[in-house]
Amino acid sequence: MSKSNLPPTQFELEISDDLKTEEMTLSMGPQHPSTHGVLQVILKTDGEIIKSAEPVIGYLHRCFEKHAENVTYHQVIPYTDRLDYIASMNNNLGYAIGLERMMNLEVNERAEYLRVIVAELNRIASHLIALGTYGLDIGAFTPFLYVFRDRELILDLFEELCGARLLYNYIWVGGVAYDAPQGWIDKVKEFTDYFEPKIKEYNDILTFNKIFIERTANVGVIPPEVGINYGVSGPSLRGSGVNFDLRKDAPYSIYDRFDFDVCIGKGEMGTVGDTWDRYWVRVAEMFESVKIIRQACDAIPEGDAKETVPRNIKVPPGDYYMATETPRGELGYYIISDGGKNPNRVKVRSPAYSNLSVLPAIAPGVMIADLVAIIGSLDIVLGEIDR
Amino acid sequence: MTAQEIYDTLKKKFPDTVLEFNSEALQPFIKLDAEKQFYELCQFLRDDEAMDFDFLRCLSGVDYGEPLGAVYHLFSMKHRHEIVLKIEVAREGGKIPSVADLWRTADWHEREIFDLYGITFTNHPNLKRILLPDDWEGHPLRKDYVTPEYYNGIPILHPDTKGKTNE
Amino acid sequence: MKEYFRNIYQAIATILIGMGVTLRHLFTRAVTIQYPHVKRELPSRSRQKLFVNMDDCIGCLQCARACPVDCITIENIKAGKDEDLGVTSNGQKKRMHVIKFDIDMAKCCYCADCVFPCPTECITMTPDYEFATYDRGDLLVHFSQYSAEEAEALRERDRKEKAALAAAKEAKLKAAAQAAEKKDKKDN
Amino acid sequence: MDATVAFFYDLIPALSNLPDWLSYTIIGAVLTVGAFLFIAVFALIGIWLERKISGHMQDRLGPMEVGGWHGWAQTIADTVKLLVKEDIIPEKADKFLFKFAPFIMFTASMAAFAALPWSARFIPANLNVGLLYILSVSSLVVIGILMGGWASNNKWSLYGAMRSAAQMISYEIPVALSLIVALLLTGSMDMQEIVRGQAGGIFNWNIFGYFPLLFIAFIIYFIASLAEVNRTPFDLPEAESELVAGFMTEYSGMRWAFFMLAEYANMFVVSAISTTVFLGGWQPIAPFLDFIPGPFWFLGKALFLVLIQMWLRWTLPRLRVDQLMYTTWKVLTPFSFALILLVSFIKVL
Repeated sequence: MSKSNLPPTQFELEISDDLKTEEMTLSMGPQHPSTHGVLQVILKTDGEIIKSAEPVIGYLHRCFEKHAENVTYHQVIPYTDRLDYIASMNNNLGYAIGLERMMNLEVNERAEYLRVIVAELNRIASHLIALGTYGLDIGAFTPFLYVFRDRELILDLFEELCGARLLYNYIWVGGVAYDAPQGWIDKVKEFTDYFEPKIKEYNDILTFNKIFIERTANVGVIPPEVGINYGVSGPSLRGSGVNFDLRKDAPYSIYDRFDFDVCIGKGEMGTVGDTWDRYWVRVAEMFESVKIIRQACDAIPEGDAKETVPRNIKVPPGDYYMATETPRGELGYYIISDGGKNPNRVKVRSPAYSNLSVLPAIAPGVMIADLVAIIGSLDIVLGEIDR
Repeated sequence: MTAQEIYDTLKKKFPDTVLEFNSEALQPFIKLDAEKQFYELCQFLRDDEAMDFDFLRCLSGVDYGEPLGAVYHLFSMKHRHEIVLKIEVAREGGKIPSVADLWRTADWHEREIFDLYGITFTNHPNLKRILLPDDWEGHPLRKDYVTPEYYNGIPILHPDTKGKTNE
Repeated sequence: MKEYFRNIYQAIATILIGMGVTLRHLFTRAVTIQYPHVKRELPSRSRQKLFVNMDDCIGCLQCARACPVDCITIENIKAGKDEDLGVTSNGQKKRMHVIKFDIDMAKCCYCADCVFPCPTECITMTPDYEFATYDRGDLLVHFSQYSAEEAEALRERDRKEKAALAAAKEAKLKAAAQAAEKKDKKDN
Repeated sequence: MDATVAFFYDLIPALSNLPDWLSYTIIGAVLTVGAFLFIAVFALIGIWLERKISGHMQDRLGPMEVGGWHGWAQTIADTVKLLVKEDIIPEKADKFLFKFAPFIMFTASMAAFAALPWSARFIPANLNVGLLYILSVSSLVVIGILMGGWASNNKWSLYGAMRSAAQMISYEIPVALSLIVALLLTGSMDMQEIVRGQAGGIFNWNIFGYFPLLFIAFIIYFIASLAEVNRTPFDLPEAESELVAGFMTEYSGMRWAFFMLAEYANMFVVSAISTTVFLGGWQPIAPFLDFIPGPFWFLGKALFLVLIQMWLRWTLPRLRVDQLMYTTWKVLTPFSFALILLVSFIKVL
């Protein structure tokens, strides 16, 4: 594609002139089983084939940014949990690191390791949901419950660590809220040993199932230029073969110490950048996360994780854009401080927001069933889109 | 390219547009004038081989007190460099040329800024509210925004329900 | 043609593999528990219902200030000079009558931000998660140990004290003003 | 009908003293009520089984509360709930068709029960074109779905209806063709005749005749019949992740329950047909097991196939519409044609 920005279509319809057809407008959502929340997509369809799709968002708007201006820096953290409620740890992390960089704060070594461990565990948990719900969108129900079975174990670990299963409020500015309890690190290791073989089971039942491949390969192809132009990031962009992972490209926390690969889509089952590739990137990333967790568990030092947590957060005036790699892509916090107790502005560049915006470009020409697959493969969380 | 080099190039090419460069800040930024050749500058940033800013990371609206503003965080996938552009516009009737056809990300982000700050983006293909309902009044992220009491007859402010349920 | 038969073969093979997985799981133990009959022991850090040990509360308002959703309401009355309210378990002297300490669990976001700043560790999150009610009002938990009459009496006392204080202050001001006036006159 | 009447006269000799019209009516009524009861009970058990099987396949337990032992009364409780539920008809719906659709579907699937051979002596209607009869009645189901989907005045329902019309009509063809393969062997469309031809143990069943030709025919029939009854991977008319609930979106309460009944009745019917045609019907698995009555074998085999249908449902994802059409026209139909050719060729030899 040249740099003109016409939305590409999958294939053009060939309808003879004398055939009288009529477009149908169809409102998919906000109450629909596979819009992953309260997303509405206004579809113009010709039979089962989609002519145009326009996402309508905002049904879950909770004024995060306005809230953030009215509470103190620390009190924003519980609110960040609620952005992407599937991967709260990663949301905490970006905000905390952003403020730490503004305050020029060193973070305790043990806390850094704990942060990486929980962030990667949460990445696995989030990708598991992505896998499961994607299977559900395609029509396979059973893998959905298998991934929940394994995600539960991660949540159990989190509950033991910080007491919450979903909205953790764990990563604080300057450290973490709780040190790991006795034996927790060993349990994490145990989990990685248990979990790795399970991925093969998902592959058996879903990933390499012929029907699943037929449904997902060559569907919803995002060419890399289009993906970048639309601001797609994370696994959705890597599925298109773009090597862009903030953990490698702009290492934050201590990600530069670990040995892991960036997974990109190679078009093994179809075209590069199709929904299967995006799905497969997530599966492969779980292996990488396991790798990181293992290394972190081996290298974690003793110490007091709360040592460097400041009593009062005083942020010097200025602004900073902190981007981290969450399971969904580049999560950016643009924080402006005026030196006061409350942030002057916290803008969230949510990955799913930009990822979803690519939908009108890739939806035309596919069938309704494929649209469901595309939305599923973008792995959106409406809490984050609507903020 | 470093921010300094980018600034030098831009200053040479668009002397009117580029107002100020700040390399002291944590993330160096270039202040631009929205009214003069802003769109052309963005096009140059995207299409020039040495610049090649193909990824608009973030586009945020800001309320600077008196003026409103927009901040562009650009990134180049090829060269892996980044730059921050800042724009200030008047509080009432502020206009910024839309870059939605350069970076499609800007489409939704500009709509969001229009929605929450009320900055108009000229030449935007579909400038309407995105997060709030279409008939919402006011732009909530402005610092001087006062929350209305009712929206279509629905009370917005939560009645103080301490001790009792809402009857 | 080769492709066609390979597709068919693959379809059948992968379907059989998938069926093998589900068949294996048909005979493995379920991982779920029968909730109301079987209950899981929650870890001690579990963040569920808030509990306040009022014997230790000194009414410092730290928790109320830390709360991001303002679900804690505290009302304090200063203790009189000759009143001894005792000490907390970690030895701090109690200086306040905490006549009102309400937590609205319906608003609570379970972030545990209130737990950390407490100087006497009297506010804690307990692993008790079964507190569903039919009336939202029942989620408002009153922790204060003062009865309504006692609280009202203390409030009355406080009002009187404040009034007395204000009166004294006013009298003092007046006296000062008079003195100044006198001085002015003298100077003139 | 004669065989059935004789069967009943044997059972209750008093009936033969009544005038013919009365005894025939009584027998007919009894059979109808019996079929209805059977469908209802089968649906109850089937839904319960489905829940339990899916539960255990997914590492959970399924319903455990109502009724005590493994929640056996759960579906009964659900039925009671459905019966007392408010009857909602969308305002803009075509009320007559909307009300009528579930019953058409149910009647069509129930009518197929008339020609199922339960044992050597008991078959409600012993038609000499029994198979043809079943095939033609069960294809009426699509009319019920189409009516329901159209009358709901809901776009999702309409999509479901259109999909099901296309799907069922297409899949009639491989169903019929694969049955023809077996018919070539038996040389009769009479259900009892087909079953009798398979006497003498498991290796005389049609499925092993001309091995593996009829085995493949059986597989083709089984796959196509899945599409006939809208089961995964061919559950496109319902497709809950795409079309909400397809043609059933607007239905609730009793009418919805009738759709459900019809679905399970259909599952049983197609399984019963494959049992009859391929798996030896009421014939025992080995001749010395003759003492176990025919209905046991018949039901057992049919239930086994129903279980496989459930197993598949909880394993597989769903196909897309065009892939569904691909499967029928480009895979199943050519294969069954090839089988017919081969079998007739061998027969001629």
